[in-house]
Amino acid sequence: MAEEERKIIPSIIKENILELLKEEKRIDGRKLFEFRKLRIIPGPIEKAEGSALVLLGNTKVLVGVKMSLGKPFPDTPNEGVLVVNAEFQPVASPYWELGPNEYAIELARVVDRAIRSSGMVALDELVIHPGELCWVINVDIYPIDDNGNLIDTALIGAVAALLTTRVPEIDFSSGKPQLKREEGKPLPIRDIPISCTFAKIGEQMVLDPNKQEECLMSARLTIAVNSANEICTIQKMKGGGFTIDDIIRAKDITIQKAKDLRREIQKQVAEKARGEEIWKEIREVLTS
Amino acid sequence: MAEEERKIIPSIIKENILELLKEEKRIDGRKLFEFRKLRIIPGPIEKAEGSALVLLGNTKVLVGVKMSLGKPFPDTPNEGVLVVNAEFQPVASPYWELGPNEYAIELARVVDRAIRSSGMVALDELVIHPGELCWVINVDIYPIDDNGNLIDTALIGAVAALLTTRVPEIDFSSGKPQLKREEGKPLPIRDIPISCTFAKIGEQMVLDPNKQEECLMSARLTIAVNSANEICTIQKMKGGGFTIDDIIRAKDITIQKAKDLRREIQKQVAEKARGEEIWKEIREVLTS
Amino acid sequence: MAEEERKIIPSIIKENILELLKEEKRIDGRKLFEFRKLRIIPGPIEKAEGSALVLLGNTKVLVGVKMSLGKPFPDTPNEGVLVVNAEFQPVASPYWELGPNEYAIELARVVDRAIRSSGMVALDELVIHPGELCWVINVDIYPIDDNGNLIDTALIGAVAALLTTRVPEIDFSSGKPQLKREEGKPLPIRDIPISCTFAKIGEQMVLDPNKQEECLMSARLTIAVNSANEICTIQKMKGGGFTIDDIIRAKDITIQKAKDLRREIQKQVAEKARGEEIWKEIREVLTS
Amino acid sequence: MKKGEVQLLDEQKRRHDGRAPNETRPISMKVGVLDRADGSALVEFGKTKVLAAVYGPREVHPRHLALPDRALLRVSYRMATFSTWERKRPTPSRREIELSMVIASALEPALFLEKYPKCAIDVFCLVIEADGGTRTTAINAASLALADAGIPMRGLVVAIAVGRVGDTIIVDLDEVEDNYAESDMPIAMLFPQEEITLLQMDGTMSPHLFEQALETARQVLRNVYSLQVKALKERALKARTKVVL
Amino acid sequence: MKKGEVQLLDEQKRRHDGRAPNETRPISMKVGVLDRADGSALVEFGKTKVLAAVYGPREVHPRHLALPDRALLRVSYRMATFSTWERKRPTPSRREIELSMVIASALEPALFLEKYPKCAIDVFCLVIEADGGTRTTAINAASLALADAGIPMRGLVVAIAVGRVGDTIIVDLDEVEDNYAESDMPIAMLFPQEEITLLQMDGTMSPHLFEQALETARQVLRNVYSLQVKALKERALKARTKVVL
Amino acid sequence: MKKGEVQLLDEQKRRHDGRAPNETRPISMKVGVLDRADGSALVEFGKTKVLAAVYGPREVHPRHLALPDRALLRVSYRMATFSTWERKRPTPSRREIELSMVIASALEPALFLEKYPKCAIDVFCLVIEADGGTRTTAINAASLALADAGIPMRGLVVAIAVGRVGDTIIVDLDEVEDNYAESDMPIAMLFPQEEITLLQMDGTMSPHLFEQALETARQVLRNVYSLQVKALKERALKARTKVVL
Repeated sequence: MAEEERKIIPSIIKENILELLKEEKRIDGRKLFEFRKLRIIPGPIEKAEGSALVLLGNTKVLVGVKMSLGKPFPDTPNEGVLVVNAEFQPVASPYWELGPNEYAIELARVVDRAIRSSGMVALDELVIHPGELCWVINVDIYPIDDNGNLIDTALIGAVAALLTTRVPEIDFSSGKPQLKREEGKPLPIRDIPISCTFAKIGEQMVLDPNKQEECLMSARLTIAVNSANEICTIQKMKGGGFTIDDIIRAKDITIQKAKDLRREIQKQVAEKARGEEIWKEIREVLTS
Repeated sequence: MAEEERKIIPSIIKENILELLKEEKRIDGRKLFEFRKLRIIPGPIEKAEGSALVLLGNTKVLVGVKMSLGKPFPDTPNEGVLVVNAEFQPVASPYWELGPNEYAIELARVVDRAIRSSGMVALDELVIHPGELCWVINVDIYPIDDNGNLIDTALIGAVAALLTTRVPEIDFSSGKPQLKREEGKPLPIRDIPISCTFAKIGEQMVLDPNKQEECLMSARLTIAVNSANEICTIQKMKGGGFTIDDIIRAKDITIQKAKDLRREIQKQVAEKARGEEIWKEIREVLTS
Repeated sequence: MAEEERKIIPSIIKENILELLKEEKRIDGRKLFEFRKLRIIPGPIEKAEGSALVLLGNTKVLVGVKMSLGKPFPDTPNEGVLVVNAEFQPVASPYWELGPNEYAIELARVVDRAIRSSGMVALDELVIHPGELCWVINVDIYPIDDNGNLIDTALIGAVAALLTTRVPEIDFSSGKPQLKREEGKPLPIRDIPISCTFAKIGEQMVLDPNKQEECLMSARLTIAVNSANEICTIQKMKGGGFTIDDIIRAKDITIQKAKDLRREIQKQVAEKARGEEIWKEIREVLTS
Repeated sequence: MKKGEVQLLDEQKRRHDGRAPNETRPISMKVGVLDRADGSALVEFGKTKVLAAVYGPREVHPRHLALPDRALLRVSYRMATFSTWERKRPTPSRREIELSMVIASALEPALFLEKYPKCAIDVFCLVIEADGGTRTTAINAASLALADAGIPMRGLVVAIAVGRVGDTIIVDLDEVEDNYAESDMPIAMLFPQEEITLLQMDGTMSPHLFEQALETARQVLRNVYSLQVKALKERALKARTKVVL
Repeated sequence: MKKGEVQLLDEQKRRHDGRAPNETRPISMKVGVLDRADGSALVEFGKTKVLAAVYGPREVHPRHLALPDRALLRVSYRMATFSTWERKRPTPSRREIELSMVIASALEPALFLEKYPKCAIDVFCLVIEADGGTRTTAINAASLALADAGIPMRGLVVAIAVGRVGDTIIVDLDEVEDNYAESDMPIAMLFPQEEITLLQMDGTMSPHLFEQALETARQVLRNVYSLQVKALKERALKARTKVVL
Repeated sequence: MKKGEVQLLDEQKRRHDGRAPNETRPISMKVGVLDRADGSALVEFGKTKVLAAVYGPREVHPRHLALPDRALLRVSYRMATFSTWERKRPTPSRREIELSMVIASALEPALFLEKYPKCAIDVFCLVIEADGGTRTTAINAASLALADAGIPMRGLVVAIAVGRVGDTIIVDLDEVEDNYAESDMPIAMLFPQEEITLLQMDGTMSPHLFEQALETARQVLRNVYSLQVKALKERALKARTKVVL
């Protein structure tokens, strides 16, 4: 969140939010530890091997996965390569500018760590010739409407896009390996990481902060867990602190929320529409 | 043209230009659809395989062509590579700054399209080993005095430089292919594109606008044609519009002007001086 | 030195410096052509093949040398590659900013020329397969406290780091050449260049200017000599001039100073401490 | 394979996807699709999908870029990395930089920039999927987003590409046609004035066919214009409904 | 080789360099090591060495970056090219950019930024040698350099990494442990408040061990805090000695 | 091939192109060659050709770069991509950045920067063809362009390279000599004061030859100075003629 954005909240709303929080209520009617409504539209981008549009409340993120052939990293000759990148295009927020953005780097690195630490993608199955040729998975995250909590939305988006990803067949006939554009087999998936992001506002903590809450938060904490309920990524940011008790509480809530959220993602991804139907859904969802 | 440059015209001159245009006259005495005087000095740069200094009135552009060996693009394994680039060095204008410039990118891309669409250079004759080794032609455009209509001047410069270009002999004896610096055979040329750039000022259109006219124009239109009088490139720019009739008129004038201009370029390039004589001409031309 | 830095001197100190110089005295008690105290701590960076921390008075520079394998330059197939680079990190000065810095480029290039022109490193002994594989020597200069005369301090640092540099053994067993991390044999050294930097302040010249003197100097002159007392690098900078007599005098002083300074560097490098002792010395030196 | 080497029309002048020469792909236009932008639109021509967001008139940062006598119109056209078969590198290409300028010059005639001195009007176009005609799709999206932002306009800017296969003029080229047709001419017009605000061309076209292409474009653009008007009405209706509720 | 594939603990739970699980490497902290900086420190955890310099509160350039209601805290974390086995390229990596932000967010709770509107406080951390734990070492160095610069602080920010090898929590991981331990959790606390100001984690850890790791970190950080206090006292003593002389 | 390995002087001390050791290449100096620049010059030393343009004194953008007490002198030295046998990449090299600074420091002693506080004087040198001695040719061109711009000057800055082949001092080295001579020493002097404003050296030179080289340079520079004066007179004459007509 850009520094200037902190100022956008009228003080009357600010007071209102703080008052409500004292009674453990939130301005949009949610409970302290309740996510906004999640809607996933899997597979909208035909030219991407995997993709998903995710709406968490009014926060919208589009994620695409491109599969290509490359060289393994020298220190992991027996693994494919996974690269997570986020582009903060100003379509998503009046406070963003064109060009590289350090917040985009942080977002991408946190999503990357959650995917990697959970062992989500079986990278060891994505080597073709050890040390020479492997799959390169580019996960590109484009927020398109920033209404708070981009991290959780982006991780859901990345997870959903990876779940829809197909590994193309390779045609070696010409000497040079070429990708076939027809559908391939699914990407080998071993786990699904789920993150919960908490905002500290005054003495309270809330889950899945909206933009107004982000403007008031003194500190931010993201915890991700794998399906064995092991913690696999943590990221604390912003200029305030947490007590050890805050952290343990956040960890407990994360574990409690993760199971349902993981199931919800799997369900919505499985209900993938086909072709033109996908875009019909998108048009509806974006204008409703 | 940089935005600030619009302001340089004193309003008395502005009024004058507009008044004259109502009577179909121009401030420098030209007719509405008349080019400024063209002077081409071919071959000034000994270390470039091709080069030309072009003066269109007071607008001066220096173009150099460097030939080197490289790899064909994957999608055109049977063609050489042509790269057009423009560098806007501040020698040419008080309004230009060091560093990349979006106007330079536009200029280069329009010149590139005109050369490419006209099929000027026989790129298919410039492959040495299909998919492996080919000629790379770098056409670098350096405006040195911006007095208006850089596009037409730059295209003439690029065309003239390509017409003077020699393809060096290759020495394969050392295993690695090396270029010999002696004169080689001419670059295979199939056509010569000619562009005409029009400025819309008030309700009038003029050909080959000078700098003062550029400062007043609401819109700019460039049309290029090949020697079969087919249109091969169009580019409209600046914040105003054209009627369909404007466009058709501009197309007709372009076809009418192109033949003479093409002949003039060929004539001046053919009259290439030798060695020290070239620079004697340049000194004269630049100080007269 | 950044332009704004000129202003940091209170005018009373400025007057004082100028008055003293008239009597051939300096504000820190030195003679006109006297270096500040030199302290070299060789070998502090275990992961670098060579390194040195150098203090010239309060000016502190850290230099590291990394050895890696690469390709010779096409025009010198029988030589290793030497690359000198300087990073101006803002730890060293309140007037430096993050990012590329033209003063850092100048510093690196002068140090590079002195090392190269003196023939210090036997680059011809650092080729493994001519034209194919050679040693690449990266000399990276990090000023950490800029109290004047970075050039001489950096050259001493680079020389000392190169004198401590070990060439690792290469393990060809895996097909791909790999470096062994154990100590190797010393880098082949043929000479040691020494530079003297002079500041012109008013009509006087002083050797090894401190920061206050640099703020008052109108011009700067660096002369480097090899061990045969041949001049091997000169660099004049800043907006004033020198008379021919100034230059000849500076040359004579450089030759006179170089011998002792070269011996001093060799002596201090030879007295290299081991392991933990090195850092004990550094802690002492930095806090005394 | 090069221009002209693929058969793009069959004997019945049907195109490779079954369209008639002057038939566009299915077009969808949705206005007001984003929450944070002042104005926004999602426009689709077949598989080509572009999202546009508009901000402004607003303050210019850094200040010295502001113009004393009118608003600064800043346009960016960018392709998502996954919008093409080969992943696009995220750093803007020379093509993206040029098209940003060209699109700005297509939109400017519709705006009263002189009414907002020292301000900026910012238009961001993001190509989500690219299947030919991305710049014209972006112009349609930008025009709608500007209107959605409530910025006063002289008219709407409507765009389409026309091209040539042999002697036949085709409209709304898709990616295959973009690559193999003998020419490609994107064109934008301000409506209802029917003033040309963008015109580019690649490939070759005879003077005669060129005039025919301009006329064909004008006919098609009139339809596209009515789609823009319809999309804005839908949006207004929905907005009113929301207010009533 | 991957996480978990190297034996990091022997049967006696000794680590590869002989340390006990909850034992840090030798720590050295020196304050006031640079002349031009307003505050500076050199902190070493074993072979990991970080130099920090602080400037400010001072004017912000360019001016438009200044905040009207508080100081701008700018932190840079950079690794020297020769600090690693493979030479690091001097252009900042994405990792360096992220860690600069994370370190800023670790230091900020200690500062009264609201007292210095329109100013900047600049913290520069240079990793001289990297052998694991560079971000936590940098935070310790930055905390001391801020105090050395005389900038009023709510407390000191103290940092350490804890990690997991099997079911054992280890503290202050070196490079080998960084690479092969099952998890790595850098943590910073503001002392004496014991508020967590940085927390990150890679790898995996069960909820139970996680709580144990937090508690272990707290114990170790109390010691590191006392070392920071001692280093500042040493510095004050020396400064006073200098004045007296 | 390396320094010293090519025979650059024959038995009669003739150079590879037939010149005597202290003979320059043919020199041409033309002033006022560009229309838009405030001052301009084209200077040629043999095949080395440099164009210089000067603007100012003028306003500084961005404003915060302006100096309160004097003009900012900004110099850029750039080589055209086609000026060398191998195409030069257009991004400025480290060499170009250093030489821009060095040339600025050669020109500054000729200028009264203190007379134009808060202004900029901008000097742009473009090497059109490079055949040795580009920085000295650029300085001659810049000096003339400054004078042509009507900027008050203490004198003219005149430049030449001298070098060593064995024990012989040669002047105005061309590219071959640049590559193979044992040393290369570009030098600039302010005339008529004969103050040295640029001095650099590569290669090796004994102290004795060094003094001889300085003296040789001084003699040659006196001639080059007279050529600069002549070029300015020619320009003045032409300007006057134009006015009369």
